[in-house]
Amino acid sequence: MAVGLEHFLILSAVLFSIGLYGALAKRNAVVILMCIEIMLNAVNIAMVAFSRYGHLLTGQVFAIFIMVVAAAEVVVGLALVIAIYRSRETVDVERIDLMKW
Amino acid sequence: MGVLEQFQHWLLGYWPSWAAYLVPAIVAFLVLSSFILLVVMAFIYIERRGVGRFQVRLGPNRAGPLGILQPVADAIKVLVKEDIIPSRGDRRIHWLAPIIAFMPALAIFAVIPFGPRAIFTDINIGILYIIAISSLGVIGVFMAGWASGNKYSLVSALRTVAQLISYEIPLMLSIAGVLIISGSLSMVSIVEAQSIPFILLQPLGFLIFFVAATAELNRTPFDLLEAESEIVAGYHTEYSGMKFSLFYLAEYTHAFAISAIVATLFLSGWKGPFLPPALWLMIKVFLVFIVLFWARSTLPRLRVDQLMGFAWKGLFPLALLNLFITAAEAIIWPGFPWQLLILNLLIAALLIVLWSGLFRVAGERVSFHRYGRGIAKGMALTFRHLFRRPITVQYPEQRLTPAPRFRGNLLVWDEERCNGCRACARACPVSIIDIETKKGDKGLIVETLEIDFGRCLFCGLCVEACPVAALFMSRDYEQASYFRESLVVKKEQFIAAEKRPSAYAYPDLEAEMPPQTLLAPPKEKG
Amino acid sequence: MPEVALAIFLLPIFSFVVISLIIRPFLNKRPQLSWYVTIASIGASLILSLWMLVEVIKAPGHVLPMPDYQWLVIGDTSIHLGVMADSLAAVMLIVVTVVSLVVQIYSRGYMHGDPGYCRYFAFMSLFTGSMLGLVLADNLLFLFVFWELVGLCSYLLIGFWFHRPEAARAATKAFIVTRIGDFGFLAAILFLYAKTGTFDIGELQHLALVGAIGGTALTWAAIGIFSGAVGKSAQFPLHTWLPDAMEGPTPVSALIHAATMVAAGVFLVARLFPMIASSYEAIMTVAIIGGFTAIFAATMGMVMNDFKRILAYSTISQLGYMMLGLGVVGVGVARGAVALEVGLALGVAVGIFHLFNHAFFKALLFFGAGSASHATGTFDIREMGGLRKAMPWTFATFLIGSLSIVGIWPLAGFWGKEQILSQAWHYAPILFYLAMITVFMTAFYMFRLLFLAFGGEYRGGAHVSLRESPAVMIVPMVLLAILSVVSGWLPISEFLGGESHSFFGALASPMAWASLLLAALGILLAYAIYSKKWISAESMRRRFAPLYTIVSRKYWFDELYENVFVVRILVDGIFALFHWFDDHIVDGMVNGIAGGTIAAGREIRRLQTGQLQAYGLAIFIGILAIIAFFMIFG
Amino acid sequence: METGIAISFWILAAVMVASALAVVWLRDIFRAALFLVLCFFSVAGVFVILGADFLAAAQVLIYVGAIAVLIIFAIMLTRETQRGSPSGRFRFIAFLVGLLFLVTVTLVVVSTDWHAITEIPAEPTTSSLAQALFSGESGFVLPFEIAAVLLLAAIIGAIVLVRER
Repeated sequence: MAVGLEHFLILSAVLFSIGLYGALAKRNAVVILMCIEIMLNAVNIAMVAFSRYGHLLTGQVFAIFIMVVAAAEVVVGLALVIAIYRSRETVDVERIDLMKW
Repeated sequence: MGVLEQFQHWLLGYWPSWAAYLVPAIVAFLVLSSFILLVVMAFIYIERRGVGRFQVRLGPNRAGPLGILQPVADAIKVLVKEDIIPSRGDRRIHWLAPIIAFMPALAIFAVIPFGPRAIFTDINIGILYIIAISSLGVIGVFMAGWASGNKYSLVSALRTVAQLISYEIPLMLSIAGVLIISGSLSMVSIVEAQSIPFILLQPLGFLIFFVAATAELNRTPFDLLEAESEIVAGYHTEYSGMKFSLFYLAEYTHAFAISAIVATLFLSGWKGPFLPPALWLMIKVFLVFIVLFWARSTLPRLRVDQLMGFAWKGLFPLALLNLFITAAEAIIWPGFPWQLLILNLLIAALLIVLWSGLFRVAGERVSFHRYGRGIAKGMALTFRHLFRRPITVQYPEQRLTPAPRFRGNLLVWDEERCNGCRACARACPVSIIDIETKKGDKGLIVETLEIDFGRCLFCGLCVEACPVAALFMSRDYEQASYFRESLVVKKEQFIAAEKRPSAYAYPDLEAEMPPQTLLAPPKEKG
Repeated sequence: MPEVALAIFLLPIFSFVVISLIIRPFLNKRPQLSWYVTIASIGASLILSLWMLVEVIKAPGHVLPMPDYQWLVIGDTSIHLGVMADSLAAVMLIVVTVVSLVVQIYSRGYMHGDPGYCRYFAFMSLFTGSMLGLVLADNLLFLFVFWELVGLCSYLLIGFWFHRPEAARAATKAFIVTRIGDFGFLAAILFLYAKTGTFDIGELQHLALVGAIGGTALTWAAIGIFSGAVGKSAQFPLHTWLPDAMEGPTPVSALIHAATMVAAGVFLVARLFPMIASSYEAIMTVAIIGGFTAIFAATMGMVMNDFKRILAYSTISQLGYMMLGLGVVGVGVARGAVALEVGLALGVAVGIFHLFNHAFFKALLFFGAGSASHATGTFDIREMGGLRKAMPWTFATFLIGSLSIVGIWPLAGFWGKEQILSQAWHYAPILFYLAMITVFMTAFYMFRLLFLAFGGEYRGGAHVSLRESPAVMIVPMVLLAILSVVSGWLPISEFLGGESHSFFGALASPMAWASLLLAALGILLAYAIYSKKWISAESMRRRFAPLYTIVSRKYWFDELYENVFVVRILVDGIFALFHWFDDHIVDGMVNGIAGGTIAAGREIRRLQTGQLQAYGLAIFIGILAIIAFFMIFG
Repeated sequence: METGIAISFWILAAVMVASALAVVWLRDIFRAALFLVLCFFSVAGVFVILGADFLAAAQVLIYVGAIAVLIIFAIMLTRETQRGSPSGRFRFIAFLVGLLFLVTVTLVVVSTDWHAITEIPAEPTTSSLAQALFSGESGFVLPFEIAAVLLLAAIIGAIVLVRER
């Protein structure tokens, strides 16, 4: 069975949904960040697949930018998590709701 | 097209495609592993002997002629050792870690060109592939440190990872200079572009790459992860047996890989007259490796803060400057004429001298005049040691002559002179001398004499207290025992023992003693 | 050469900028620099002013044509800025620059060692620049800007020693009282603009003369403008601020509160004289207020004990004289008793000629006050006395100044006063009699001051050693003394278009003799009471006790303003109403809105759980909803 | 060639989905992070079979070499391993949302007619990618610079955030 664009897109969707579930359901902030990275990777797969099956390199260029943004995001995100951990001794997002009202 | 692809193509004519993909990979893995194993053994042997010579000692020389079978013996020893898994650790990760640490080092060789056509696969992003793959080793270190369930291992892993990440940046930036000149990421094209070896066109880049690569290899002076005095043996403290040997193997494979990369990127790879290309490459690899352990046997270990400061304040800006300068040169002189050699050498010297004066590490200003000269002098000293006679001896066959007043273990007791006055027992601050006498014809006769050397301080007070010169310190240093009881020496043993008195407290003896042989070999004295 | 005219007032402003932005922040260790900068800039202005005077004299009709600049365009109306270089401006420029220069020289000695040295000269420069700009302005808006700037400088300089509560209070008082007048002025400007659509002075005067504006509108506009002049020139009933303004440094009093700024009111009336004189009611008001202020202030001057306050009341009185001079000629013009062209020039000449002379001798008198207090450390004349022997130069110059202000022939004061009196005799006899009484009173209080401060024996504390002031203060005084003698001999009046006078011919008129006689009587009375003590001052005071009380309490004007206007009407009446409105209506609205928002927020904020994942879920449910919407309806 | 790619795809997809599920499933954060590495690695493999060789190397370099290491660092620094990574109170609704999302996207993918070009594009993408990024008229030079500034800002922000006072 030949592999086509749809396969990659559905793979991307599956990966994205898993990441989405994790990001919404897990309580550990680090794990949430990990799941967000999975989502970004899923998007990258879709981008590169479009690039491959559209013969247009723009998709790969986008993937590069997504990687850059992911790196920046994870750096700031983890810095925040560590800063919060230092002051509150927890990374449980259900207990980090100080700013609610 | 590399060897691997050629093999694949040839196989595709006969076998189904999946087999044609799989079989060459397995064959390559096997060939490569055995080759690497050989080279690593040679490395280990050369390093141990070489470091010995640099440090004016012999190095291993017992197993086989000139100790050449020492690595084999080590390997066998390590393989038959018990495999211990800490109970608090994570069994599976503990098991997986050495493999993860070893694989990237092995995978690097897929793109190292051993000759114009001798490369496993000439992928067009070769150097990027190498950087990407070698960053995987970090994960293995992490896993090992974590799975050991040991604080020291974990701290070591964290340290190592911080170090590896920090030094990866100047490493990549210094490679970028090479890439600008060669205009390609492929290892083969990089070698082909080197009509002049890039070490001459990129002296600063080479230096930065070499230093950063040393740090990536965790070799002295950057071997923080196994700072024995602080964190035991680092992340592999809890490893033994096969798994430990895999880490050991990974370390040397990585060293081999890095040496090969240095040779490829800066020393024009397999190029060279007369000899076959693969041989040229191996010669260069070994040269690079020799320089690596030359530095190892000379320089002391850096502190953690110094290590990080050096990477971020020293190498990183210098690598950036080097990149800018190379880019500017690429625009001004696109052909990179040979005149640039001189310019780049001057720039490199100037930048190093200037930059070293600009930044501080651990609150102390780094001065090239102080540290640069110190490093150069140290390297020169160890290099001179290479040609000196080792001052160690073949121990059981040859023995050292200790200093005339050396206080050895086991006292020398002269039964005839002893008058049983017990002055020695009274003088002993820890009361380990047990002496009993009875009346004899011409005075007292010693009935029992027992000294517990397990508690002896070797203070020599008993010798000084003896009024009749019956008690001497000895010149022996070889006594050892598994049992405390055997350290309690009795009268009979004293009588039977070989009489080799030390000149301690007996100046008249000193003149007759032979000169010491440890640090002042007879050759230089005469 | 309009650039030169601009330079006349821009130079001192530039000096202000240099001192305040460069010297004071960076070179505060060498404050003398600020003095040099000030002197250089004002000296340059003086030279330029002299040059301009020469040019104006040469010019036909004594007016130099000056181009104007378009300043800004709002809709269809464009506002032009320009410089008016006529004889009035030229004379005023000379007055301002000469007095200012002399005052700055004097200040070097007077302000020596003051911590606010740089600040002082910065403000003085700004004041001089603004005053020159005020004089040169050809446009009401432009004029008003400088008008307010000189007011600001006056405020800053009265409160120069702001750490003294009296000074701070006096500054505030001066500012607020003059602001009441300025309100009228501003209203008049806006009213005129609404009526005519221009700010240009020449154009407005032209419109008034041809009758394009007239009747009640013109009267109200003229009275509004005059109210500004009343405030600035401290005329009745806004006179209360000027005596208090003496809290500032004496050179400030000499320059601003005697010679120049307070004269700006007179200048304003002169500048707009054709317009104001077109309204009989308005010009009558000017004359009456001037005449009344002259005698009113003189009465208070007779009983004051503070050296500078006496001079301040004398200033008010003299300013009243000037207003009177302007007013009576204007009345003549309005009645048609004198030809329009001649009358308009004559009025300006009469008022400004006295202003010109007054500037010099009043500055001189203030210098004398400063010099005396420099030696004795007080302004209370009861604690002075005998200064004649210790300070001969001060005494001599002060005597010249006193004789000049009293109007003794042939000193400067005589000529201006003579013209005013003769014009009053012609057009408003009642005011003439008031003025004649004022002459007597002036002579009395000036010589009372002279005898008390300089005659007799020293009554102050023994610890003060009386010494003549330094040369840097004496030289300006001598300079001004010379000017006080000769300034009346200059043909300023003719130059402004007024009557000429001959040196001895003035003595031919009986009116001159009458006024001289009255002055002599005043001097004699003062001599009798305060020098020879033939008549006891104490018994006089007891005999006229009610009168004395009224006058020495300054007719209770301060109390009237404070208790009746401020407390009763403003604080208890209008402000209380505003307060109630603020409390109930405005605050009620604000609090209601805020309370409503808070109440709404209290309910809505329950949505904000602070939980990251709740928000994430909401986002994705929203995305799904949007996709579903498009799937179903798209 | 075609079969090889298909086999690789299915293997990589299986590994990828399994490791992603493991990331979400496991309570041991460290193991979850290791599975994340595996997931990243298989994504790199997918890039290889999609002919994006440069991106594959970049994927390994950035995600495995940098991001995963950072995450593991954070795990060690936050020391939350005893508590592990439990699921929160939104797990059911999150599961529903994820499933719905998957269904929606799958429906969209299946029902859309993609004008896909199936022949294999030119292989070495590095230089053409550089062309696409930096070429004069249609390049991404400005976004590239902005990305650089973003990274710098992120680094400085992170340093400021975690600096101990």
